[in-house]
This record gives sequence, C-alpha cells and structure tokens, in this order.
Amino acid sequence: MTTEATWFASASAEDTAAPGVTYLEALRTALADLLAEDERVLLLGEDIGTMGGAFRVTAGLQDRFGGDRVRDTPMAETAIVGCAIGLAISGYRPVVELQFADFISCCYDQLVNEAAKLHYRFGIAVPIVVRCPSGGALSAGPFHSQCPEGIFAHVPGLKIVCPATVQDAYGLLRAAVEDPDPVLFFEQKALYRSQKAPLDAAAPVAGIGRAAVRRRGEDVTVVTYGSMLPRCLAAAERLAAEGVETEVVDLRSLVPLDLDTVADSLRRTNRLVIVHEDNGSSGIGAEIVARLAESDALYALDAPVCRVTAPDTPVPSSPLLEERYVPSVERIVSAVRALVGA
Amino acid sequence: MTTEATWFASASAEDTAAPGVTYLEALRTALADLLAEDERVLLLGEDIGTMGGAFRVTAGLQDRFGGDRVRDTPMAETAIVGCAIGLAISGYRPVVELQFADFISCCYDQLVNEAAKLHYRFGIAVPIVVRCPSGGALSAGPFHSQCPEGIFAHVPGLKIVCPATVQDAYGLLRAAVEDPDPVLFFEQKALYRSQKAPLDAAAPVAGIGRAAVRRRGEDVTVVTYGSMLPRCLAAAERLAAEGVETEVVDLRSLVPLDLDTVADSLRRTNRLVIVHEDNGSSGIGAEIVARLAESDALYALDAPVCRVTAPDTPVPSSPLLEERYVPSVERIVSAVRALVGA
Amino acid sequence: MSHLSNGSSPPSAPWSAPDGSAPDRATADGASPDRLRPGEVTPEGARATAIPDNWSQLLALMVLSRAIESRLNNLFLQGRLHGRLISGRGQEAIPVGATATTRPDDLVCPAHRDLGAHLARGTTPEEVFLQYLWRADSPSRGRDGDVHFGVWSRGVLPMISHLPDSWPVALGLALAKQRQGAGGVVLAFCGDGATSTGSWHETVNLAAVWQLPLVLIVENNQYAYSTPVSQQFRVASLADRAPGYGIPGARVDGNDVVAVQALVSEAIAAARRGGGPTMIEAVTMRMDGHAIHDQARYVPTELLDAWRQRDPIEGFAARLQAAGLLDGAALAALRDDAAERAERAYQTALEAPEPDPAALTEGVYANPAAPARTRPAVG
Amino acid sequence: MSHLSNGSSPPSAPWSAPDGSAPDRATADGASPDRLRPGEVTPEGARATAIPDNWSQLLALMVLSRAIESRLNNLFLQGRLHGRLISGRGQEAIPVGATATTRPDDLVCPAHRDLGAHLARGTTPEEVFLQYLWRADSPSRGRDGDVHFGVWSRGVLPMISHLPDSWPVALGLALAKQRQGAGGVVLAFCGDGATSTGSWHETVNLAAVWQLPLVLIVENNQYAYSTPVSQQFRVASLADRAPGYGIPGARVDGNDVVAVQALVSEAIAAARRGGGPTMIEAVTMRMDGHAIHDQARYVPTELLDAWRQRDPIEGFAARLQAAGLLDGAALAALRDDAAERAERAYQTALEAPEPDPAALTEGVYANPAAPARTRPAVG
Ligand SMILES: Cc1ncc(C[n+]2csc(CCOP(=O)(O)OP(=O)(O)O)c2C)c(N)n1
Ligand SMILES: Cc1ncc(C[n+]2csc(CCOP(=O)(O)OP(=O)(O)O)c2C)c(N)n1
Ligand SMILES: [Mg+2]
Ligand SMILES: [Mg+2]
Repeated sequence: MTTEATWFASASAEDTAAPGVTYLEALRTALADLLAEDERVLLLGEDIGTMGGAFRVTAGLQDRFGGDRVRDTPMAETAIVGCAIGLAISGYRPVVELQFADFISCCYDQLVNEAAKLHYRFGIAVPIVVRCPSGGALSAGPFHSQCPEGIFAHVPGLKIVCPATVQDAYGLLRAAVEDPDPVLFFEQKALYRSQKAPLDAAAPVAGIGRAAVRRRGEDVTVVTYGSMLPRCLAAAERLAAEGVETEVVDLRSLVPLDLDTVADSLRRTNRLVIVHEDNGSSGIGAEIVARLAESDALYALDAPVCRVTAPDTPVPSSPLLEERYVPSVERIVSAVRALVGA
Repeated sequence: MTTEATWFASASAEDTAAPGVTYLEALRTALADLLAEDERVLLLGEDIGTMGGAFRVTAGLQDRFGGDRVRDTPMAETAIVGCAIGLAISGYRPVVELQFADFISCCYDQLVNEAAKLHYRFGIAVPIVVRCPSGGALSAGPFHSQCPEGIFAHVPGLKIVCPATVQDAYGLLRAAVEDPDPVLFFEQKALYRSQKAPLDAAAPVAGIGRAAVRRRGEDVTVVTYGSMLPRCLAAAERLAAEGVETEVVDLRSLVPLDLDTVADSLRRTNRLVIVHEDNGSSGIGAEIVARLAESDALYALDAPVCRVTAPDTPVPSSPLLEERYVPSVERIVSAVRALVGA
Repeated sequence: MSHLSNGSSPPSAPWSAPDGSAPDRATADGASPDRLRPGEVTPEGARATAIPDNWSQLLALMVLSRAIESRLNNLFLQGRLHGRLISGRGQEAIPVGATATTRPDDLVCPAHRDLGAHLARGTTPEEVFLQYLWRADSPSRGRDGDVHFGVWSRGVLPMISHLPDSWPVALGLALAKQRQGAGGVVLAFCGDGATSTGSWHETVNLAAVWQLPLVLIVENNQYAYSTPVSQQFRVASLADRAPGYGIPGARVDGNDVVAVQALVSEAIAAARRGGGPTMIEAVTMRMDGHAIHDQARYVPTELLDAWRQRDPIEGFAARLQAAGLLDGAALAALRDDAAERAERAYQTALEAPEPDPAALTEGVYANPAAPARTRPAVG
Repeated sequence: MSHLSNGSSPPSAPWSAPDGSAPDRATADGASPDRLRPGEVTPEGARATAIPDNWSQLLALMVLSRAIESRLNNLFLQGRLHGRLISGRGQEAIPVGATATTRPDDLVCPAHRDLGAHLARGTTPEEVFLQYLWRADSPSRGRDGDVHFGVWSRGVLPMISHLPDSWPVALGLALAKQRQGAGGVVLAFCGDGATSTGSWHETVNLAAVWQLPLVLIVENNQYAYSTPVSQQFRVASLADRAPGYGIPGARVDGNDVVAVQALVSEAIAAARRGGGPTMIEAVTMRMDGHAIHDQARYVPTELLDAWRQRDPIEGFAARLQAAGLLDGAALAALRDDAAERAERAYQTALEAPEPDPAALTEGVYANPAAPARTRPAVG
C-alpha cells in the first residue's frame, strides 16, 4: 500500500499475500460489473473519475466506462444527491459516492425529505444508492470518522446496508443497486484493505434484510455489523479459549432489521451483547433491545443486555483517545465475560 | 381564534375562557422576559418580526425590542443557524425560530457538525436555542408535521427539550436560553392554543434534565413528553374509571434523559408503556427501553414493554389517515389495558 | 369554447398540437434565441412579441387556474375545506406562459403558486379537487395535500414544502434528458425567497457546469411570506446573478403571458439545441396573502393597488379584445365554463371515496420482497 | 532577525503595532477604498502597490509558515507523524497578506491551507506542533487534528472539515462585530471548491443583505482535490459573482503578498466604516497534492512549472532585494531562524504529555450542572 493509495490508510492490511480480494476491490468489482451489465447504472461523486475516489474504490472505472457514466462533480452534496434522485426517477440507477460518510450531513435534507418520502407520497420509486465511507479507528478526527447509520435508521423510507465481509461488499452493493428503494450503503473504511477473502461473484446475491450468523455458539449472542464484525469474531476466538461459546450475528442491514435471526439466537443463548461503532444513545442497538423487550423474547433474557458502543462524544482524533473510543476486542471480551458470569 | 392567527390552526382551543395563558403565550412571555432582562438575547428567524412568526409566537416583540434584536432573515436555515452559532460564541444568546421543525433538515449540518462538537473539540461553549414548532395532528402533511427530536437525541453535544405544559413552555425556554449548550427546543404546535393554564413566571426555573411525574399510580408507568402528555393524562383518567392506576412520567427533556425517575416509577409499577408521537424505530422510546434493559431495572418488568408511537411512515396529510397515525387516547388506553391484563 | 375565435380544444393536452411546432412559433416572431448570450440580461419588457397562435390556450389555462383557486378559496372560507390553501392569483401568466409550449417529453417542476403549470400539462380539475379533499384516488392518495402534488405520468414532479428542493432533483431530470439526446428539457420554478437557499445555488451552478437542458424560472412576487425582497437580497435584479454562473439570464414582465411564453420558449429552444440552462426572473406580485390564513397586512395597499391594474388575465383579455380576437361575451363564457368545470370537479371529488386508514403503513418502500417490517402500530 | 533592514519583532502579535495604523497604511499608498463600488471587479494585478512598511513581517510570516509545513512534511515522510497533512505551500501570500493587518479585535476564519493566518494572529509554532502531535496541551487537547484547529482567544475560529462551514458561523461573528460598533471585522477564507456549496451562497447573500463587516476571501488554487476549476464553475472569474449579490468583488494575484494585503486592507477598511462585505478572489496554485498522500498526477506538469516561477516567497524576496531592503544573507538567516523555531517547537511538542484517555468523555457539554449522563463505556 503506497501512501498515495489512500486518503487515510485503513487499519494495516492483514497478510496482503493471502488469496482473494480486499473488501475495497470487491466494491470496485461490483461497480464495474454493474456498469458493464446495466446501462442504467451511473456513478456520481467528487473526484471519483480521474482520481478514482479518495479511497480509490472507483479507480479505473472512468477510463473504462467514460466520464459520462462515471462522473466527477463539484463539491456540492445537495446537488449531487438531488441529481441522483432525478436520475433515479427518470429510469437510471445512480450510485453516489460521498467522499466521507460525514458529508451526508450536507445532503440530509434531500435524503430525508425527497428520497425517503416520494414513494409513500406518490408511488414513485427512488432507486438511488449512496455509498458512505464510514467509521473511525484511523485517527481521522471528528469529521472523517462518523458512523451516521443510526441517524438514518430512524427515517422511514430509507434502507440502511452495512456490509462487513468481502462477499457482502460485493453482493450487498449489487443488491442495493438492484433494489428500487433509496439505499444508504455504509461501507467501512477500516475494512477496505484489512479484509481480504476469496470472492465468488457468481454466488446468488442475497437480498437486503437478512442477517447472517457468522459463528455458532450457545453461551451468548453477540449482535453486530460493519466494522465491528472482525473484532467480535476475534473476541469470540478469545472467549472460546476460555470456554465461552459466542454466537455472532451480523445484521448486514439495519433497515430492514432482521430481528427474527437475533431473537432465534437469543432464545438459544439467553444472553445478549450488542456491539456497534456508532455511539450508543438512540443507536440501532437501542432499537434491537426495544423490539426484543416488546415481545416475549424478553423472557429469554437471563441477564440484562449489554451494549458495547462508542461513548456519546464526537470522535476524537488522537489515536490514544480513539483507541478508547472505538469498541475494542478487549472491551467486547470483558462485556461477554461479565454477562456470562452474571 | 381568527383564521389569520395561525398557519395551521392547532387542535381546537379548550375552554378559552378558562383562566391563565396558553402554551403559546407562555413561550412569548418567556421570550419577552428574556429580551427585557438580558441584553445578550437576540431572536432570529423567518418572518418573526413584522409578522410575529408563522404561529405568532413572537408577535409584538419586534415592536417592543426593535428589528435589531428581533431580526427577520431570508429563507436560509443554514445561514441562520450558522449566524446564531457565531453570535453565541461572541457572547450573545441567540434564539432561532425555525418556521416549522421540519426545516431543521436544512441546517442539520451546522447543528450536528458545528454546534454540537465545538465544546468537545475546543472548549468553546455554544449557547444557542433553536425553537422547532413540531408535530402533527393538524392535517399539515409530511413536511409540516415532523417530530425530529428522535434524530437529534442520537447526536452527542446537543440538548433536546420538549415542553408539554404551559409552565414548562415558559420555564424550560428560559432554562434553554440560560444553558451554555446548544439546545433544540421542540415546542408543540398542537399544544400552542389547546393548553391553557395559570403561569407562575416567578417560580424557580427548573433546570434541563429532570422528568416530572404528572400523575401518580401504582399499576403501570406511562412515559411520555410533548404533545402526547395531554393524551396520556386523558387515557389515565379513563383507565382510572376502570380501576387501573396509571403513573404518568413527563420526560421534559430527551437529552439529558432522566432515567432515574423512569426507573423509580417502573420499580413501583412493574409495567412500562412509552408513548411518543415521533415514529417508533430508533426513537427515544428505544433508548429508554435499552437503558432499562441494561440495568437491573430489567428485573422489575413483569411484562414486555410497549411503545405506542407513530408508525414508521412519513406523516400522511389526510385527517383520516393522520388520525390513525398520531397515537390516540384510545390507542394508549388499549395498550395499557393489554399490558395490565398480561 | 365556441365563443373563442378559433376552435381550439380545451387545454387538457396542450403539447399534442398535431404539427408539433407550437413551441417555437412564438419565438419565430422575431426574438432569436441567439440574442441570449452568456451573461446577457434582457431588459424588462424587451421581448414582448406579437400575440401567439396559441393565445386561446393561454387564456383558457389562466382562467381555469383562477376559477379553480376561487372555488377552493370559497370552500375554505365556508369551512368546507381544511388544511393549507396557497394562491397563485395574479401570477398565472408565469406558469401558464412558461409551460404551455412544453412537449410531452419535457418535464416540469412547479412551485406552490403554479397550478397553471399542472393544468398546462393536462392535470384535470378533478385531480386537483381530489387532491385538496385528500381522496383515495387523488394523485397522492391522501398522503400529501393541496398543491404539494404532481402527476408524474404527465411529467410533473410533485413538489415538497422545503423550498426549492425540486431544483436539485431537476438536475437529475435534466441530466437524464441530456443523456437521452431527444431534446427534452426541464422547467424548474421557484420564488424570490427560494433564491436565498443553498439548494438554489448548488443547482444553478451544476446546471451551468454541465450545460443541462434546464430552464430556471424565478417568480419574483416581491415577498417571501412577510419578507420583502429588499430584506432578501441586495441585487437589483435576480437575473443579474446569471453572469456569475456563466449562463444567460433575462428578466421578464411576469404578468405578460405573451412575453413569458416568448422568453421561456427561447430558453427552451436553446436548451433543446444543447445550449444549456437559462435563468429567467419573472417579475410579478403576490396578490393574496402567503396562504389563506394570512391577510398580509405587511404589504402596502398602494403596491397591491398598482399591481391590480396589471392583472395578467385582464391585461391579456384586453389585448385580445383590442386585436379583435375576443369579445366580452366570449370572455364571460370562458369564465363561466371554467367556473362550471371547477364546480363539477368539486362535486365529483366530494363523492369520491376517502383513503382506507388501514392502508396507512403501505407503500413506504417500493420493494415488497424485502419489507422493512414497519413496527405494527400497537394498541 | 537583525539581518532585516528594519528591526521589527517577529510576528507573534502583528496587530500590536504601537501606532495601530498599519492596517490602513498600504491602502494609503494610492488604492482608495472608494474605488470599490458595488459590482465592480478589479482586474488582476491592478492594485499592486508599493512595498508596505510591514514588509518584514509579511516575509517572516510566509517563511515561518513554509518552514513549519516543511518540517511537518519531513516528519510525515519519516513516519514520525500520522494522520492528515495538508499543505499551503505556494499560497502563503494569501493568508499572510490578508491577515497581517488585522486588529486584535478582528476575527479570522481560516481554511485548511491557511497556516499563515494562524501565525499572523500569534499562534506559536509550539501550538502547531502540539496540535499535530495530538498533545494534551494542544489547542484541541488531542480531540481534533492537524490544521483543523484555531486558537479562539486569538480570534481564530477552529475550522471543521465540512467546507466552508465556517462561513455561516462568520455571519454571526460579523453581526456581533456590527452590533458592538467598534469597527471590528471578520475575515473568512475558503477555496474555489467551496464556492460550489450552498453554505457559501447563503453566507454571501446574507452578508450582503445585512451589510456585515465581513471580508470573503476565495483562494482559487485551480483545483478542488482532483477537480479543476473548469469542472466546478462556468464563470471566468469567481469575483464576477459579487455583482449578483450587490457587493464589491475583486480579483487579485494571490501570489503577490503586497497586492493581497493592499486589496484586503481596502476591504477591511470599507467594512470598518460600515461599507459591508467584499468578495475577493485570490488566484493562486496548489503546489502540492491535495494532502500528503496525494501525488496529484492529475495536475499537468507545465501548470506547476509555470506557477513554480511565481513562488510568493521568492517573488517577494526578489522584489525586496531589488529595492535594497534585503540581501541574500538576511534571507538565508530568516529561513534558518524559521527552521530552527520549527524544530524547537517540534522537540517541545514531542516531550509534551499525551491526553489522558480517561478524560475521553469529558467536555461534551459545557454545563456540568445538567450532565447529559453519557452512557458509561461498558466492558
Ligand atoms: C427551506 C424552507 N424554509 C422555510 C420554508 C417556509 N416557507 C414556506 S413558503 C415561504 C416563503 C417563500 O417565498 P418565495 O420563495 O418567494 O415564494 P412565494 O411564496 O412568494 O411564492 C417560506 C419561508 C420553506 N417552505 N422551506
Ligand atoms: C462539504 C464537503 N464535501 C466534501 C469535502 C471533501 N473535500 C475536502 S477538501 C476538498 C476540496 C476542496 O477544494 P477547495 O475548496 O478548492 O480547497 P483546496 O483544497 O483546493 O484548498 C473536498 C472535496 C469537504 N471537506 N466538505
Ligand atoms: Mg415570493
Ligand atoms: Mg482549490
């Protein structure tokens, strides 16, 4: 990885000699395949053309598909997202890249008031995808590290997708583009180059709205998504060595929320830990707990639930502070230990 | 109430001959008192001057305090809120009126990225108040009826205040202006003229962050705020006639969230219903449930919790649809009945 | 309609003129599209042209728009209509003049005083009343209200309250037209107040950079709610902003339907040829309050009086009468006919079914295969 | 410093010139503020004036800015610095020339290439390195990074990444100055890219309407990240936008520190007198990549070569030498001194304590009486 290759280097690439492709390459392949297969697909964003995007996700795509389909824009998120909405209702399948997920604040109005409500109001479908490079652990500070997915999970009319694996980076991006609804696609900067695995591009594309059980275990259920999945799996390994068997559920999308998979798991383990990088209060973890507590899944709980999340603060820039901010393997392990001991 | 007096008439005024002032008048009195007592207080907003605001909350204030302190602005929410932030860090106490809470989407970025983070980043306090006329039940449709408080409760650095009574309209607005932090003040259009009560302007101003128990009862705890308080109290009356004693907790602010008062009540009643007009998923109700379920308050629950909220849809305009959308007294009563029967 | 001196049919589908040439005809009267160069600002009134061939359509649309709004107004005052009622009275020349020459494959993004644009695109009075009465078969099925609607199948984008949020969307509509290469154009309307917003600027700038086939029409009616233009911007004419974006800008008397049509047709023609966007400021006056609840005491009476003399329908009718194309009886008949259509539409709408409350939570998403599982309403 | 022909002190508090008249001196050279009328666009270079009295301050600030950034650059390449590093190399004349004549009660809102503005306001090299090393005693106490900072007590607003989000805030700062009536003004900087945003437009418009004491400085360095200005806007000069807002606009050679200071001083003087805002486009070139990770292969080499000939420090130094005010030895000494200060600052910062992770959740709110009760981090 050259210093030129990224804006912020993602967490140090693990064993780049391993077979397979990175999470980032899987995203690029999905976009290339979509552009090649479907004339309706257009890419819009700041610096996605010549430069291939701040993270190089779209590298090479403008050369291959032309500036007309892989289109550089001025710095104007409201115009970009509005434009995508207009294209979408004209029959195109626009995919917007925000340079950082943080800049979604500059197109919030178009997303929440135009895109999210048009189908409910007038039956006009808005098939846009907004790719949001999210998350921290890169010392990138309060404005290049945010996890806005919790905000948008509150807004009816939007779908929220958060891929955690190489295969999902590919498959869920395809599913998002094929979906007729507006999809916010929170891809994880920290996973861009740290995740590498074989990609089966021919595998059937899983629809949006199904969680995946990434690890079986009977002692405790850990529900997570996105950047926290590798940490939860690492925690599960460590816990296994201590004799605690952790079931790890990867939500994959927050809206739709696959509560059945969570509840099924909980009924087997009777203990629940929720892990997300987004800050805790009113995050998706709260909604999961609330839905469970509204049903008789409540009675399956042998102990209080536990949310392991970022604290309710902006994202600090100093690595020392941020290390304490983003949930660590250590924190996940202790939370599970405490719960299982309870 | 003349047709000129309001943009959308609020729910029919109850007994306007009753003694006291309306919720709206209490807000106006608070602003007038603040302007009179504190040179630092400035009002900014669209049409708040000559016209006195879309709802007439600021009627007469420009005449009394001048166009310099009660300042009409162009239609530019980002500029208005940015301007308020600049004034605040220059030593003023600006109070912004958004014409409708819905337009907060047009200044989301300034609120979330400038106002909410400046104190954490640099220790610079941002004492702004943004008044947001919120809520539906007025056939005002998807863009003049929203309840955005749930969104902002997820954002560290903002305080969220939701007055439900005449006294709180006055006292909490004063507290908000006196508070050194950015406060989003969600005042309820449906309460503007429907609530009338004696106002004690000399009563000590309650700080932000304390819930109030509005009614005592031992069978079930109903937690609510804002526009739903009168409905919850009406539901409690009806339930009392059936022999069910409901405790009604008015949160008054969502951030800070006074969980102690909720948990204390729950420990006595062992049953919990949460009522809000904001749509359910990832609303503040979820956070309340999650915090309880994280503590041993979980064990106090004799039955699943129940959230009575708007469904996860945009706000429909038709009165017929909206009647079903906004939680009704009937729905609250049935929820409590079902829970107590459980 | 037979009172009118030519036998043209009512304006239910104005673009379906058999020869398809209507859009450019007025322009051919002398105002060459080449007269619009980047940065140029056309002085007010300079483009007034001869009475166009489609004069009866223009008149009928304006009269119908006013008749519908009058009926709505009465209903509201009688307490038979609720919610919000926003009037375009006095401004009809702008949406009508701008939209009348659009082709079926063009798209229109009206703002809240542009009922005439809906009608010019073929939206029926019935649809309007169904919408105002929140009926099940209204364009929004009761989910949105009043003029915050649009019949998309007729190429009209439903507006939202946030102004001018249709404008960024219009960028995409215009980009689609540009890609399709068939010469389709997009018209976007907004008020003077909307020019203060960031969305407005982002739209104008991007339209300029990409040379999109977009006609940007600012209806300067002197006020944004209670706020006079002097408190909104400091430039004498909003059209003077166009040079700052590198696009042509022009100002037109918004109460002169002929001038509006001539100028907008020119801008449309330029856009069809790949000449990019044009910014047009149409100067007019809001003759009613901001909405029906607002008696607009903040507007000086003299201002209203002066503009009352310049009513776009009266003015155009007088010109037609002077030209011998119309007589008093024909005008009266046209008005009666429009009032009747409005009344009939109201009666039809009154009898139409209301939406089923049980369907409240349907249709939030288009994809039924992955339902978002909205939480069932409890209780 | 003794090598400089006048004995002025280093630029730690440039506004504290005892006579307080420095700000207007350059202006007095001949460029009358009255020459700026609403709508006027000054042709590039037309305002170049005589060498100002504070030339040594200007030179020292530019040299110091470059020395600090060079040191930071080296540290980054050596792997001793992490995060983001954004360079203002080649643009120093703009923040320095614009800010050098500000008074203590003025306020400055720099953008991300404006280290010189911080230094001109008295921010020390130590503070800069503490900030880049996220130390406990840095201006942000480790919570924000790199040039995304500002020492508020020196009248510098900390910027955020979202561009140009300081601009709407600057409205309030300027309104406060206007209300206080003491003649304080606010300088707000942004890049060419930021002019495409809605926040930019809302700010310029409101500043114009309220005639705020605000100097709006656009640093047109030809690129927004990889996007050339030709893909950002269609107008030849961004200063041509000013007439559309009814305010004066002017274009200046951003690599000529004297011209920048002269023009900005004029705008400042106008603002102090109640003359409202001025928009200034300072034309320059981004000489490094967008940030240190970016080698900017998308920038044509010839463009960089051409601008390399116009380095603002070299150019100014040559002019001073030609005027007999500076010799090679003095320049070398100034550079050595600046490099030494940077190195010393780095060493100081290196030894400074890191923030206490336990304090992570403190200070989200200013009001300790109503704690938001952030959920304790679990586990
Ligand atoms: C973003 C936004 N803020 C506030 C409003 C509230 N509002 C509705 S109409 C209006 C005035 C609009 O003025 P203008 O654009 O001139 O249109 P006009 O009503 O005069 O036709 C305002 C402030 C809004 N609709 N959108
Ligand atoms: C609202 C917003 N969108 C996107 C970005 C990402 N970004 C950072 S700098 C930059 C380019 C800025 O260009 P310009 O304003 O010309 O400043 P320069 O870097 O050239 O000095 C972009 C797109 C941002 N900072 N803010
Ligand atoms: Mg107007
Ligand atoms: Mg630039």
